[in-house]
Amino acid sequence: MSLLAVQFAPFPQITREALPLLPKTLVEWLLAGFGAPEWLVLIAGFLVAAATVVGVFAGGFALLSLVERKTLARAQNRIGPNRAGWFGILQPVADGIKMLTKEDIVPAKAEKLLHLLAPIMIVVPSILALGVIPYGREWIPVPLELGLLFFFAVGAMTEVSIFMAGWASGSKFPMLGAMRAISQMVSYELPLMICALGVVMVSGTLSLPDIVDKQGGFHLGFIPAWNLFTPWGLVAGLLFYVCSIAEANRCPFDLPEGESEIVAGHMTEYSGFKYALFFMGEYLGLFAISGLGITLFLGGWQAPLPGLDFVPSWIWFFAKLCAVIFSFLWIRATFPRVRIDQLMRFAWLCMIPMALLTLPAAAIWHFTGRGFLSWVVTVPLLLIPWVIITVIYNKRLAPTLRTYHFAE
Amino acid sequence: MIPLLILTPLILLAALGAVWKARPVHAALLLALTLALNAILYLVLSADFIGLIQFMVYVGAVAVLIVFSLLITRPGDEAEEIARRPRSLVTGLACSLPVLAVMLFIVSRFENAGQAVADARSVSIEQLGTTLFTTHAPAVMAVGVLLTAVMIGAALFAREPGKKTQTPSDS
Amino acid sequence: MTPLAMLLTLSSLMFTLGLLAVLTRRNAILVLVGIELMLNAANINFIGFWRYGPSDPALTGPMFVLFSIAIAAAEAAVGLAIILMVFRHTRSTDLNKLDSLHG
Amino acid sequence: MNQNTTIERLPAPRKPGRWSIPGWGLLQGLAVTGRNMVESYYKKERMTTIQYPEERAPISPNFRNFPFLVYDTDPAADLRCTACSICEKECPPQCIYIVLDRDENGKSLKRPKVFDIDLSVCMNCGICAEVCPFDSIYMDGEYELSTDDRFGGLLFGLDRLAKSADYHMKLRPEQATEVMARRKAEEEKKAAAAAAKLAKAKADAEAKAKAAAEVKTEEKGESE
Repeated sequence: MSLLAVQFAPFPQITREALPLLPKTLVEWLLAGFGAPEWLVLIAGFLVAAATVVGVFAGGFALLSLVERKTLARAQNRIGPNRAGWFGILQPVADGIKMLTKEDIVPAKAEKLLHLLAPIMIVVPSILALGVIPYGREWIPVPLELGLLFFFAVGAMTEVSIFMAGWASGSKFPMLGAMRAISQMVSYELPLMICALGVVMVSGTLSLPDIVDKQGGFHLGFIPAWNLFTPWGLVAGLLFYVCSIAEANRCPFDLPEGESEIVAGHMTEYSGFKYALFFMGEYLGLFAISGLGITLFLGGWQAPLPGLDFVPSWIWFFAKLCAVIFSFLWIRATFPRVRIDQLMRFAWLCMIPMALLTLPAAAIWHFTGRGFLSWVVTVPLLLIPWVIITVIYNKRLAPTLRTYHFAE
Repeated sequence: MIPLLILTPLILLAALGAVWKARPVHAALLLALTLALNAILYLVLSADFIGLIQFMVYVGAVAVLIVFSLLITRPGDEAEEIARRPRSLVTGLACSLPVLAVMLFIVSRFENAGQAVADARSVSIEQLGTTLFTTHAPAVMAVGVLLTAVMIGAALFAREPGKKTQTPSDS
Repeated sequence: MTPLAMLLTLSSLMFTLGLLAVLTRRNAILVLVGIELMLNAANINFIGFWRYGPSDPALTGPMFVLFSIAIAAAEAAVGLAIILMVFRHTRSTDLNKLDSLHG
Repeated sequence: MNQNTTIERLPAPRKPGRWSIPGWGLLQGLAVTGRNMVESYYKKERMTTIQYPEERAPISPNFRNFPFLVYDTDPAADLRCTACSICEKECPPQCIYIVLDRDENGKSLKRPKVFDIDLSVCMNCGICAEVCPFDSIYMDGEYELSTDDRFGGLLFGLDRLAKSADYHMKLRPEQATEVMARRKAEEEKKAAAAAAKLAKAKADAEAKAKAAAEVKTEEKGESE
C-alpha cells in the first residue's frame, strides 16, 4: 500500500562526465522516491560514493596484481600467468581464494591485538587518501578545502601501522623490516611534501580540485599548462616520482620487504587474509600516491591535447594513472634494490636539497610572471645541484675499472 | 556537544593508558592514539588546519620518532617499573593532585564567566595564512630559525662520534 | 557544563596525567611522552578559548597552537637526540642511573 | 693467473677523462627491459618458455631417472632379467627386492617372481644398470611419477617396471642399438655354439650309434 504511494522524481540526467556517480545518483533517487528522510539520503549517497571509489580501486588492485606479473614476465622474456582463465584474467581470483583459505597464523610471541590491528590500519589510510583525489570534472569523492594536507596527514598513519606490524609480530625480521620502513618513509616524506609545496605556492590553494583547475589550458595552443612543463615543476615532479616510489615501498626502494635479506619485512609473520590486506594497502597506497602525483604535476583530469574534451575527464585521469603505474612496473623490472645506507644518503644529501631548491624556483616563477624571464632565471637555479651532482659523480662516485685482488 | 562528550572520555582513557602502561611501546602507541584523538577533537572544534597539522606532525613524526627511539634504546625492566610503582605513584600523586585541584578550581570559577559561546567559528586557510605572515611574521621567522638550529643540532647530537662522514639521522 | 568548561576540564586532567608521567616514569623516553601530553593539554586550551571565546581577528589561538606544535616537534627531536646520546654513553635510558653529576 | 685480475663486465668501465652523466646508466637499463617487453611479443626466439603439460622439452639421451626392466616381446615370458640378484646386492640404498621364480620341484626358472623397486628409496645412481650382465635393467626417462599414495604408489612391481625393448630404443637409441647389436651377436654366437653343439651331439650320437651297432654286430657275431 505504501509502495503504491511512492513518488519517484524524474531520474536525473546522467552525463558522461558524471557516469562514475551513477550508483550514488541511483541510490539517492531510489531512497528519495521511497520517501526516506533527507539525512538518510545524504548518508547513503556518501556511502555509495565511497563504495564506488573503493570498489574501483579494489578492482584495480586485483587487475594490477595480474598486470604486474605479466609485465615483469615480459621484461624477462617470460609469458607470465596464463592458466587461470583467458590470458590469466582469473589469476587474481585464484590468488584471492588461496589467500582467504589459508590458515591465519598468529605467532605465540605476538601481541594479539596489535597484530590484528596493523593490517587493518594499513588499508584504512590508503582508502582515506583515495577519497580526496579529484578523478574527474565532476567525480570528486570529497572536495576538501585542505585536501593535500589531509592526504599527507592520513599518510602519516601508515608509518605507525607498519611499526605496529613489525613490533607486534614479536620476531626479528619484522622488527628490522619495520625499522627500515619507518626510517625510509620518514626520510622520503620530507622531499615528497616539499615538492608538493611548490605546487601549493604557485597554485595558491591546498584544495586538489582547485590545483587541477589551475592547470587547465594550453601554452602555444598545444602544450598543456601542466605543472610538469615548467622548469621547477619538472624537477619537483621527478623528485616527487622518486619519493613516491620510496613511499610506496616499490622496487628499487623495497628494502623494508627485501626478500633476499629479511624475508618479507614487517609482513613476515602474517599469513592468509591479513597478508592479503597488507598487499592491498600497499597497492591502494600506490594508486593514491600516483593519483596525487597526477593531480599535482600531470594536470589531473585535464586532456593532454586541445580538442580532446569530448572524452570524459575521468578517462583521462585513469589513462594517466595507467601510464604512471606502468612506469612503476617498468622500473621494478629494471633496477636492483639499493642498500640501506645508499637509500638514506640519497634522501638526505640528494633529494632534500634538490627539493628545497624547487621552492625558491617556484616562487621566482610565480613572481616573474611565468614568462621568458622566469625560464631564464629558474633553469640555471635548478641546474646548480645537477652540475654539482655530475661533478661529484664523476670525481668520486662513478664506478671505475674494478680490480679484484683475490678473485681468479 | 555530542562529539565532545564522546571524544573527551576517549582521550582521557588513551592518555591514562599512555601514563599507566608498563611496557614502553604500549605507552608510546597509546600516546599516538591520544594525539590522533586530539587531532579529531580539533577537527570537531572546526580548527581543520590545526587538526590535520596535529595529525601530520604528532602522529606522523613525533610519535614515530618516540617509537623509533624506543626500538633503538633497550627499554628497562618492566617488572622493576611495576615494583617501583606504588612508591613513585604516591610522590607523583602528591605533587600532581594539588595542581589538578587548583586547575579544576579555576575552571569551576571560570564557568560562571564563560558566557560568550560562539556557535560556529571556522577559519579559512587564506585567513590563516594571511594572519600568519602578517601579524605573526616575526614569530614565524623565530620558529624558522629555531627549527633550523634544531635540525642541525639534532643531526650533530645523533651523529656517531668518531665517524666523519655520517648521514644525518632523521629528526 | 558548557563545552568550554568541558574542554578546560579535559585539558587540566590531561595535564595532570602528563605531569604524573613525568614524575613517575623512569625511562627518559617515557618522560618525554608525559611532556608531549602536557603540551597537548595546553593546546586544547588554546583551541577551546579560540572556539568559544570572543572573536579574535589575529587568530591567536590557532596560531599559538601552530607554533606550539612546531616547537614541540623540535623539542621531541632534540630531546630524543640527547636521549640517544645518553644511551650511547651509558647503555641505559633509566633516569635514576644518570647520576654521574651527583658529586 | 696473476693476482690482479680484472673482470670485464657490462657496461664497459668508464675511461678516465671521459665524463658521464649521472642517470644515463639508468636510462640504458630501462631501454634493455623496454626492448624485452616489446620484442617478446613478436620475436619467437626471445620466448624460451615451454608450456609444460602441452609441450615438453625433449629429454637428453643421457637423462636418467628411475630404473626399468627390459623385455623383448612379451613382458610375462620374455623378460631379460634372470633374477640373478646382482643389482639387488649392488644397490646402495637397497631399494630392489627380487624373488626367484621356481617350478614345483624347486628348480629355478631363471626369471623373477617378484621384482620390486621402491622409488621413494631409489637415488637414481644407475649402478643397477651398470652391473647388470643381462642388459636387463636400464635407467628410465619417465619423470611424471607423482602420486597421492606415498607407499603403494611409489613401490613399482614387475607390471610397472617391465618395458619393451622398443621403448628402450626410442628413449635411448644409441645405447639400445649398441645393446641390441651386442645381444644379436651374442645370440648368433650362442646359436652357432648351440648348432655346433647340436652338430657335435649329433655326431657323437651317430658315432655312439655306430659304435653300438658295431658292438651289437660283434656281439651278434660272437653269439652266432
